[in-house]
Amino acid sequence: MKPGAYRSLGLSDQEYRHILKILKRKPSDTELAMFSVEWSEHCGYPRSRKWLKILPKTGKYKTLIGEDAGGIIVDGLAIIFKMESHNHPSQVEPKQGAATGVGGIIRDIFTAGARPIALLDSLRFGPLTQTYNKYIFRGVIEGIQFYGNCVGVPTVGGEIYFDKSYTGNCLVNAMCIGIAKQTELVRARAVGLGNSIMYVGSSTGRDGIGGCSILASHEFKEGEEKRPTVQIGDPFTEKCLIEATLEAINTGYVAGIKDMGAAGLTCCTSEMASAGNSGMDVELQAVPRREENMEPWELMMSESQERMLVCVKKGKEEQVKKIFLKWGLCASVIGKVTNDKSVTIRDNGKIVARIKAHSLTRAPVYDMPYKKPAHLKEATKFALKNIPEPKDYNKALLKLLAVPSIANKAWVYEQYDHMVQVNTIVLPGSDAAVLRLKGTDKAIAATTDCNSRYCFLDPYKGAQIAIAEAARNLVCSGARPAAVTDCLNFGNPEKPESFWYFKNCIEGIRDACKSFNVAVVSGNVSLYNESPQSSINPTPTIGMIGIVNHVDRVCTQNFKQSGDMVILLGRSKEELGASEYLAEAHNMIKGSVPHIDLKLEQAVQKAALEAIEKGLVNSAHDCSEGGLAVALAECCISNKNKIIGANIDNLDYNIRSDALFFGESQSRIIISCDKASVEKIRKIALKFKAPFRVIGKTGGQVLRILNGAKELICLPLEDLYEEWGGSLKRKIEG
Amino acid sequence: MLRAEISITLKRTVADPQGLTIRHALESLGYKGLADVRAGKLVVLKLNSQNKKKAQQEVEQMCKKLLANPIIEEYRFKITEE
Amino acid sequence: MLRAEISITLKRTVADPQGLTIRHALESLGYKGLADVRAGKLVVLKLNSQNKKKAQQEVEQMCKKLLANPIIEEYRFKITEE
Amino acid sequence: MKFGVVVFPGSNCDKDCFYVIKDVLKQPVKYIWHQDTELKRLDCVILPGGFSYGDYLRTGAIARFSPVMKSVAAFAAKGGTVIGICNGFQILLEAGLLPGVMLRNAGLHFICRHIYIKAQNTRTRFTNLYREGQVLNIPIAHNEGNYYIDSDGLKELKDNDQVAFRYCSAAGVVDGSANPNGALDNIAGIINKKGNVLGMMPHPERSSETDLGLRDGYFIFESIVKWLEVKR
Ligand SMILES: Nc1ncnc2c1ncn2[C@@H]1O[C@H](COP(=O)(O)OP(=O)(O)O)[C@@H](O)[C@H]1O
Ligand SMILES: [Mg+2]
Repeated sequence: MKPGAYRSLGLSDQEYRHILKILKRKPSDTELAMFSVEWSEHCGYPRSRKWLKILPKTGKYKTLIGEDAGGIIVDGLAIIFKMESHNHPSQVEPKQGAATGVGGIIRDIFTAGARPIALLDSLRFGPLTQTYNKYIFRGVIEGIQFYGNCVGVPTVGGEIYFDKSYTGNCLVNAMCIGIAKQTELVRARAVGLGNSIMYVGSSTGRDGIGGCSILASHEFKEGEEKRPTVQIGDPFTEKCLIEATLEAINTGYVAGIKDMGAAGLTCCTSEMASAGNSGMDVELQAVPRREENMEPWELMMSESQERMLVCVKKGKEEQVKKIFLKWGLCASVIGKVTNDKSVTIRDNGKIVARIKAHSLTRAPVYDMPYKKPAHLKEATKFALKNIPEPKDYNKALLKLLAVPSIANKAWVYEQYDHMVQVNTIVLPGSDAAVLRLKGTDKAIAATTDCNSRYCFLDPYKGAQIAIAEAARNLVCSGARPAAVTDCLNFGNPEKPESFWYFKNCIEGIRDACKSFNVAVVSGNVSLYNESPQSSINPTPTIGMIGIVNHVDRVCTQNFKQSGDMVILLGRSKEELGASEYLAEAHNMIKGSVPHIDLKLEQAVQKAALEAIEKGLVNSAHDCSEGGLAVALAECCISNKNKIIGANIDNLDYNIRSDALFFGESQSRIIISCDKASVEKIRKIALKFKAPFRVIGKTGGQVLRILNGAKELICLPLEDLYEEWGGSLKRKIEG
Repeated sequence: MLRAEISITLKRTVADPQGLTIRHALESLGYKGLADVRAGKLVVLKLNSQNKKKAQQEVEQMCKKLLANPIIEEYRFKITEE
Repeated sequence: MLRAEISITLKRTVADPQGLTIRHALESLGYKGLADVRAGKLVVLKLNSQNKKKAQQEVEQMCKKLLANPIIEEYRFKITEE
Repeated sequence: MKFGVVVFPGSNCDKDCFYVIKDVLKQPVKYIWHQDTELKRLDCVILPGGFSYGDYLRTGAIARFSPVMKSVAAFAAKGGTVIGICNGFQILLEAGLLPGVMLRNAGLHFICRHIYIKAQNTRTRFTNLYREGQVLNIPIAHNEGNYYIDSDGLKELKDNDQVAFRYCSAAGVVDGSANPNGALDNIAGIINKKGNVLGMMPHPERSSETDLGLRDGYFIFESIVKWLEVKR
């Protein structure tokens, strides 16, 4: 490498001086490369770590915080989960970028010894009106289905939003959930002096060299020259790697194991040694490779996919190796565990790098300056009185149902195998997916949520709402909110304004999690999400899992039968700020976000959950984007084989009808139940002080909504379904 | 009428899992002496045109814009009279 | 070293929706005058061998046995020195 | 009676089939690694769904050369019961144990959802518990389920009553609008001439427990058990 190369590797002059101080000499090419990736935001979190520390690590369930993923313990069963971003690679090569994102997060789960049982994906794109956004959207979906379907892990949920702030910088956040007996878990550590370090999986090529530091830590400009190579995902090899790894762990001969994700060998060697408080001596000649004459630093930086590093108990190498060979994978002992706390990398015996593991993994921590953006003053200025009410509420509702962010997502999730492993009892299309835990009568519910428009206008409240809504979705499925993973997608942290967003979102997550008493067990940070036009909306994606205590008490969102009573738990306020309706009908991203009162939220959720668990509820659906009217429509039509109308004639709040129908007041759940259950549910609501109101009745072939005595909405279910059900397909294929 | 045969393959530096899998399959069928196997895509166009020169440029454009992603793929094409 | 480039395409008698989709995509990008678009597969082999004749027969077999399905696909290949 | 579930590299419904046979059907079952060739003492061999060898090149094209497939062919030739589900069906086609081929879905998308199929021939060891013409609600999950065979082949299938299942509407109408993937003549599953080998695209193992909604697919497995019992 030429002098000053460290800059092109993303290291600052200051960081370079720091490295000289640590080594007390000039770094070799390999050492420089290793520092550059380990200290990049992607691996070392230098700019975000200080703030990640404030997230609660304990909650109502016993937590496990691992090196890669984290999880909770339920009846001796470990539920491991994590979310990770693959934004920049997906923007560069949508299909392979998304595919390798899925592959990476799956490895984070089974590297802990847990069998992956579900995937979710939280996606954000620019508007589909632009051809290039369409191309990225199609490519990303293609990549997720290509990888997820083949690897045999059901993709059971997720979310998709469209907003112009994501034009030129899409977001692809993938979440994976795995389960294991608590006793089967392994750590990503190199322990046991003299134990062997074994490389397993695919061979190494020059894939994505420097991708980790350069790709993930620099704003991506269209047509930028320093374009990194994107990796190709190989779900077939990953599937074999899952089986081989779990089989190997089962032998008890695996002392530690870690997946080679970002920064491949560098990340694995240094982080495993550091976590094990040990050292490692590795010979690069033993690394299986795909290409000729690769430089040592290339081998250390390569991000070739589907590889793991295993710490194997001394003397058991052959037994472990046999398993990987049986599955058609590479397996090669490349080194030993030492006790000198250093990572020593050799090429033909010659030392090419020797660095204290801790100095690599303990990246410098920067205290980034933050400043409230000036534009917020203007953006939050908003007077409802200046907004004309719609003349035709039917039109307004139909239009809102067709908005891609609200419309039916079946076009996407029907391309995902969401049933393999025969655990999915609530399929995509309801508030949260539910998976049974075979051999128990419990089930897991999972969801991802984040309204980035809220976070843009008020990051603290926006993040709290993301947590509240995720919990609400779980409750509507009959689950108790249990624990959180997050994926923090933000713009360039060197801009005080975008760091202000980062800080406030994290504080919002912290406070909301504390009030729900749920821990953040894992997560991931993606900064520098900027397109040539702008930085993205702050997007702290929340992944939350919940526990259903009795499989047969699971609940879904669609009305089940005519003649049921429709109940609204929660309060509707005169709020239109930050709503989808305001953006759609008035082209305004303005106003203050809906008020969120976490006490009220919990009251509503506790009431709904108890009613569901007592078997009193036939359907439950939360109100989110599009407000009450959209939520009611979804209750009517979201099971296309059984659409059921409703007559909502008892809604007299004295607030404007547009706010009542389309406003996004928080902490509201729509329930349907048999007439006979109404009083029981009322009592439960009373007990928790949750606002309760019978607002109508199911049945008929139309959705009819009155405000006071005025009938404002009356639409045939077919029309509702046509707009909502067909919209996405029309906008993509049409 | 012109016929354009476009071959799209992954760049040398990019892993080709499919090619590798095909290679193993061929080897297990007893075919030795394979130095390399790469898989790719083929697109065959028929163009109502006589102007080979113009076709050259058009097909070049098609590859750049739609058929191949220059970040991972490379393409070659051959245009012949029909 | 020999290089075998094998093109595998669907028989005329078999519908090729992929080719059709590519065609529509190209047309929507404004490319007129497409008489036909067919999509296919490409397999490129490198053989450690000088014996072109033997290679011919081997590759022929590979196609018959594994690479193409005679019910729906047809294949052509070209062997060149490297 | 003993079931065997073959495991190819890339199979991903092997565990599901194993689970349903063992815990729902309550019959003895074992895994068969694709390199094993020992099928003795088995009554029924299941080729499960998934992506054997990643479906690279062509679905089932590589798996059919696995050592176990020679034994499966011999097993079938001796009248042994073989069922291929989804990728298993595709492998049976490539191996020539069933006629025809699978093309990519007409819509060029992977499709995962519940669809309806009609039991065409209920006089087989796989379908004897269904009523003639019974409509089953059952999931599909595939990219290549677009069954194709030339006209002579199709005629032969029909003449020999080899079409086991066809895609249809909830009401049992077999037509284009009920065809999810473009399969010729709405064919969702076929048997061989001797009637001891079944290939089908839908997933009966995903439709075998009330926990997961319907269990319309379960009776395929139970039919096999009943048939074997009667035979004894
Ligand atoms: N925003 C976050 N909140 C909580 N934990 C986080 C967050 N970001 C990263 N972590 C944790 O830091 C560790 C390293 O994260 P990461 O580098 O993304 O994992 P990996 O090494 O698999 O890429 C993991 O345990 C991860 O869960
Ligand atoms: Mg990772």
